[in-house]
Amino acid sequence: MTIVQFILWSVLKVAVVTVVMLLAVAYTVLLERKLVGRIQNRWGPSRVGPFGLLQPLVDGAKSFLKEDIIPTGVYRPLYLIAPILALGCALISIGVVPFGVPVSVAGSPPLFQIANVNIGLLVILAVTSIGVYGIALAGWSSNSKYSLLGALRSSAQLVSYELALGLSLVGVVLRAGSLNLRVIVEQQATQGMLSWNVFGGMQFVAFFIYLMAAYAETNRSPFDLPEAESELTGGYHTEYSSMKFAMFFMAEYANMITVGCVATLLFFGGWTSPFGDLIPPFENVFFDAGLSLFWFVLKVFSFLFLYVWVRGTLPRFRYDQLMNFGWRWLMPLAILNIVATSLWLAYR
Amino acid sequence: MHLILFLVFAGFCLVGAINLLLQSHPINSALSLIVVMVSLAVLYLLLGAEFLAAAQVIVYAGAIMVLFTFVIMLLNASREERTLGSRAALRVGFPSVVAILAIIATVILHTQGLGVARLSDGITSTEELSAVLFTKLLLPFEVTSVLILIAILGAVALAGHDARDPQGIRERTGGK
Amino acid sequence: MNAPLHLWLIPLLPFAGFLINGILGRRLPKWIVTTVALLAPLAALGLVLNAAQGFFGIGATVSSLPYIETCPLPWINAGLLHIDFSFVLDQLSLVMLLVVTGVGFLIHVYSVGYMSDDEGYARYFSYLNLFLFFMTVLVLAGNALVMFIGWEGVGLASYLLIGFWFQKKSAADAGMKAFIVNRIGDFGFLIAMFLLVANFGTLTFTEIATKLGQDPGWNGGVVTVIALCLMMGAAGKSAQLPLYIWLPDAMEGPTPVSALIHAATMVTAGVYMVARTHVLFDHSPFALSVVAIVGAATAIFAATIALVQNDIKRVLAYSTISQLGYMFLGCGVAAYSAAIFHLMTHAFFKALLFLAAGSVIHAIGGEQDLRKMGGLWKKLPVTFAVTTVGVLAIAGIPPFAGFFSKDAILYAAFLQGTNGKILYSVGLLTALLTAFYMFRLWYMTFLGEPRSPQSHSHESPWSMRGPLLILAALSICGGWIWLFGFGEFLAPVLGARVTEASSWRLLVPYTQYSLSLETVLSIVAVLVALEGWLIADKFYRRKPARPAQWATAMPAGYKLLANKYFVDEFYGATVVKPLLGFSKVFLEWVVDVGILGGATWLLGGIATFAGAILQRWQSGNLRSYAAWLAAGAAALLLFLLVPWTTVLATLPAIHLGLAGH
Amino acid sequence: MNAFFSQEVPLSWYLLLSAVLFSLGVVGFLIKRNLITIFMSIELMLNGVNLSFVTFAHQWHAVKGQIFVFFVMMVAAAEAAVGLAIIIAVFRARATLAVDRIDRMKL
Repeated sequence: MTIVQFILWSVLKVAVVTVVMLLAVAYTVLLERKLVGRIQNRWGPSRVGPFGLLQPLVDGAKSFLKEDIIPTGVYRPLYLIAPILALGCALISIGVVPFGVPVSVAGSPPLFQIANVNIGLLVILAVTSIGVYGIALAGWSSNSKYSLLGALRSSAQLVSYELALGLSLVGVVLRAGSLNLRVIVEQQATQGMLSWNVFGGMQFVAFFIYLMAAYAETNRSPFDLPEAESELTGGYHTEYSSMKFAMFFMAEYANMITVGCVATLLFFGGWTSPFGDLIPPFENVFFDAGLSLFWFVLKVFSFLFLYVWVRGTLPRFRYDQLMNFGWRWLMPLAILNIVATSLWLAYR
Repeated sequence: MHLILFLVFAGFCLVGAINLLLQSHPINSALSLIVVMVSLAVLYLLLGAEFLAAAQVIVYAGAIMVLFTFVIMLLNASREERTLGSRAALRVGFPSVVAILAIIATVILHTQGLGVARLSDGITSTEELSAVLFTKLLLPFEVTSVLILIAILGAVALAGHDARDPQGIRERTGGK
Repeated sequence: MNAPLHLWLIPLLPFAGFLINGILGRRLPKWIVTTVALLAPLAALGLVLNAAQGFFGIGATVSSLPYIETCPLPWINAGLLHIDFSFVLDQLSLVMLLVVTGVGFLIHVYSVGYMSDDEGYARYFSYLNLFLFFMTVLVLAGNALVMFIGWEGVGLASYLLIGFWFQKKSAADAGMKAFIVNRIGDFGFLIAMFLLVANFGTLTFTEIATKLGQDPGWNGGVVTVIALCLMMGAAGKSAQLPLYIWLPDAMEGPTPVSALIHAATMVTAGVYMVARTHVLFDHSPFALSVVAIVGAATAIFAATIALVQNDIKRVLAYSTISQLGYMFLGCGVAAYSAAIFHLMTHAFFKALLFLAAGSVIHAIGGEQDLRKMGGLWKKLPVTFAVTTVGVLAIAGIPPFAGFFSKDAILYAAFLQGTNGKILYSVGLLTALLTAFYMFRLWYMTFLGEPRSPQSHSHESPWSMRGPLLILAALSICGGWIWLFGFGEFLAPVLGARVTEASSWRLLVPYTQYSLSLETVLSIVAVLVALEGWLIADKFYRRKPARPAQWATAMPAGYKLLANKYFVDEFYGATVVKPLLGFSKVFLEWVVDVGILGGATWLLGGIATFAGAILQRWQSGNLRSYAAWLAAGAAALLLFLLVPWTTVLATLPAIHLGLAGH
Repeated sequence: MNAFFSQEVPLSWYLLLSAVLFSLGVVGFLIKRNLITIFMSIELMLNGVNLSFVTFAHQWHAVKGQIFVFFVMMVAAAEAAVGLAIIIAVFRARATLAVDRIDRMKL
């Protein structure tokens, strides 16, 4: 493999993943609107295209075409950088996520993953932690009290729940003995659903913590305090409009997808079949690869479904309840989980 | 490839550090510093310290600098004032910095036997690191954790409002 | 069979009283202060009596004297010098202890009444207890160093008590004067101790005596020097010429203090010390004669001054000096037992006289001038009676105590050859003067017409009258023990001298041979005393104008006496003034302002100058600190990382290279 | 291709970079007038030193150099927490962040 090939392959993978990711974001929005509509006993978008399937494209076009307003009082450099930062971070972390079995064609590097990194999990955490800046800077540079309050809330919430999130993953890492996402998945691949971390790996508590923390990290209901419309008229992106607002919007959904991916990889066996060896492999590279991709997307989709379901069902927390929950319950619980897992692993 | 990456990210580092000095608004300086830190994380990766690279981003960029920006926002720090300060000190300070840099650079350039870094060089895995950290250096590690706990308590005590004076009335009225 | 006597408790109990009253006294109710203050000397007295009972009483528990108690821990262990903290009880210290604790206790009781209205009640008693502590340590001391502790301690207590009313400048000054003059004497004591250590290698009295006895070569020379130094210390403490000047001023203290410290006990410490170290004096006839001459001179010198004093306490003070002179005279003629005997009787009657004077002063509202008294006998009958006893005792009228002791001393002096005769005559003259000025005091105070309105004068409370009566009884009977062999009792410690064996021991039949001489001398002494009384009677009762006539007839003499021979002025002119001048000119201007002040100004200037420069560093400006920090780091790096030896080695080469171009 | 991947960078370059970063941190300390920025300069110095630690760890193939950096990071985190709390306290007392105005040596 020459250097030119390497670069070409890399660019190709990045391009494909980005496009797919953006499409996924767009259709996640549609999924949410549809689902929430059904939960609220209405139709949701249904006019544009069949079943409203073209709605996301129209939305995107609308965002692009709207007048781009930059309020006079804002601190321009940061006001412009912030949404890019937010979306950028959200998209980057997908770079280390493996989507399926490692296959390569014509001497290419492994498909279904942009970069196989030893410390993939840490990279995701690191990029997520950088994502805070997008929100914080957006709120601050807007020079608006609602934005600032939203941003402060958001920063505090993200920093707080990042701890619980990171700690909840330690049990999984302990079990796998590696930070490589592929290794973690393969370690769960022996007996199908039974060997998944969330079941056989005894990490259900960790999963619960992860789920809570992930909702908070993505500013999703019931932890969507930073953009609580009734209190903050939209939160940190109050002063944003058109494409820049759309970028925050996309960043949020991209984060949701990433979080779903990580949950799938860490707790639900990644791209492996839930039935283990009950369904024998097809002995066909492309078919197996497609099947693994199918399982992965299915699992991620179910997570997104859960996200929307929760959003349509649960009311929002109060801010102090949110902080209390994070520091007083999730954190100690995560630490206890680490201790219990360590003991279990040591005396198994 | 290594050379290119090094040059790019070392450049980022230097530009970020110089920008830190040139910017008059603290938040810009903070962002420059974040650039420096992330670039340094890449350099760590190049040197085979992958765990440190992640830790650099998580701890420095993700925690410490968030704290900085947080404080900048909280105090609403604006552009720095053009105060005079101590001219004499600057007259002493800059030659000293130049001297320090000159000495260190001379020493580094005259040191024999320094190796080279390649992409194919071995990477220090997280297991190796933790094997040493949690066996030989367990006590320092625990002490560090205690240190951080104390730091948290100290920070709360210093920055938190007086429990008997939740509205800060005493502070505003000069303790009366 | 030696049962422990717990001698260490004797000093310790007053010390405990001192601590309690000194620390807590202000906050304790008065009756507790009183109880503590009285219990301490009473318990000490009880212990002393117990010890005495251990020797002489029925069922004696201690068979032999001296009885030594040593602190089990070594005190000073320096090279060859070993000094223990030891207490010794022998006949001498027993007598002294009885006097100190007995009279001390009586004066404590008296003070309860006398000081009852004073603000510093607790302070007063804590000082008094402190004095008792040091005095008993002094008396019990088994070696010179322990004695020195007590010696200095009683000086301290004396200083504190003289200056008890420190708000009064004269009292504070008197305290300092006493302290400073005592220091001169202590200086002698210290040198004597150094010499003792250097020559004998020990400070223990018994060991010194043993070493002196072993080697007959110890005569004169060093021993004389040591003895003279000791004499100097004794003169300071016991107010002998030329160091007596502090004692009259010490009357600024409360009267019971004058009675206890400056009449009965502390001032006799010098006599006690000479008696304690008498072996040294015995080996140095010269020192002994110095003691005798100083004693006799002091006796007559102070007596002449006392003739014309008008302050009742000053008369008594000079009389004390005079009587102390008697004691030294006794020591000087090696009649140590007689000296100690006189010490004891003197303690009784002088304490009595002081306390009675205090009673008078107390009664007439603080007046001390004899010329403003008179006719008090009706109003103060008890005081009058006991004063009469005291005056008779000090004048030497038989059978009062003073007669026996004074007679013993005079007799011992008479037997001392030619010098003895002179000393005897001086003593006799002093006795005449003593009788005169004491009866003068007596007449002026109690008899005649009242010379000032004293409508409110009244007799003292019983707490004051009780001790007076007891002391009066002792003044009457105290002398009789001479007849029962007091000299023989002390002989094991002080050595028996044939010449001392007094024929007045009527109960002892074998001393008939010198009966006639001693009887004659006694009769002479009594006649002299009566003559003194008669003169006083004539001057102050029958012809009251006579003293003034005499004074105008001999203005120079009177002035000389009234101004106490101008000794204070003499000292002022010869010692104090030059010293002050020296201090002023040399110490103040040259040393203080010039050298010390200059140095201080210089240092201060350097500090200020440096501060002015360094101050710019401590600007509080963070960035300048950082700059200096960077400079320091640069310097450190230069020092550590630059290979200086190579650089220095190459420098000349570079230079040469340049020169080559 | 191989040549491209096996390009070498002398470690002295890394060390030089670390020295320069450190010096820039010192310069920042000297010229910046805002307390928070000065604090950032300190972090910059720490980072410069960390880089040299990692470089030496690479040179000697020793893990301890990296562990040192790890500890430095932890201490830096503690230091940042306390330092920023102090800055907040100073700001409350003085209502300014200009170091040249905070020269009373007391709050």
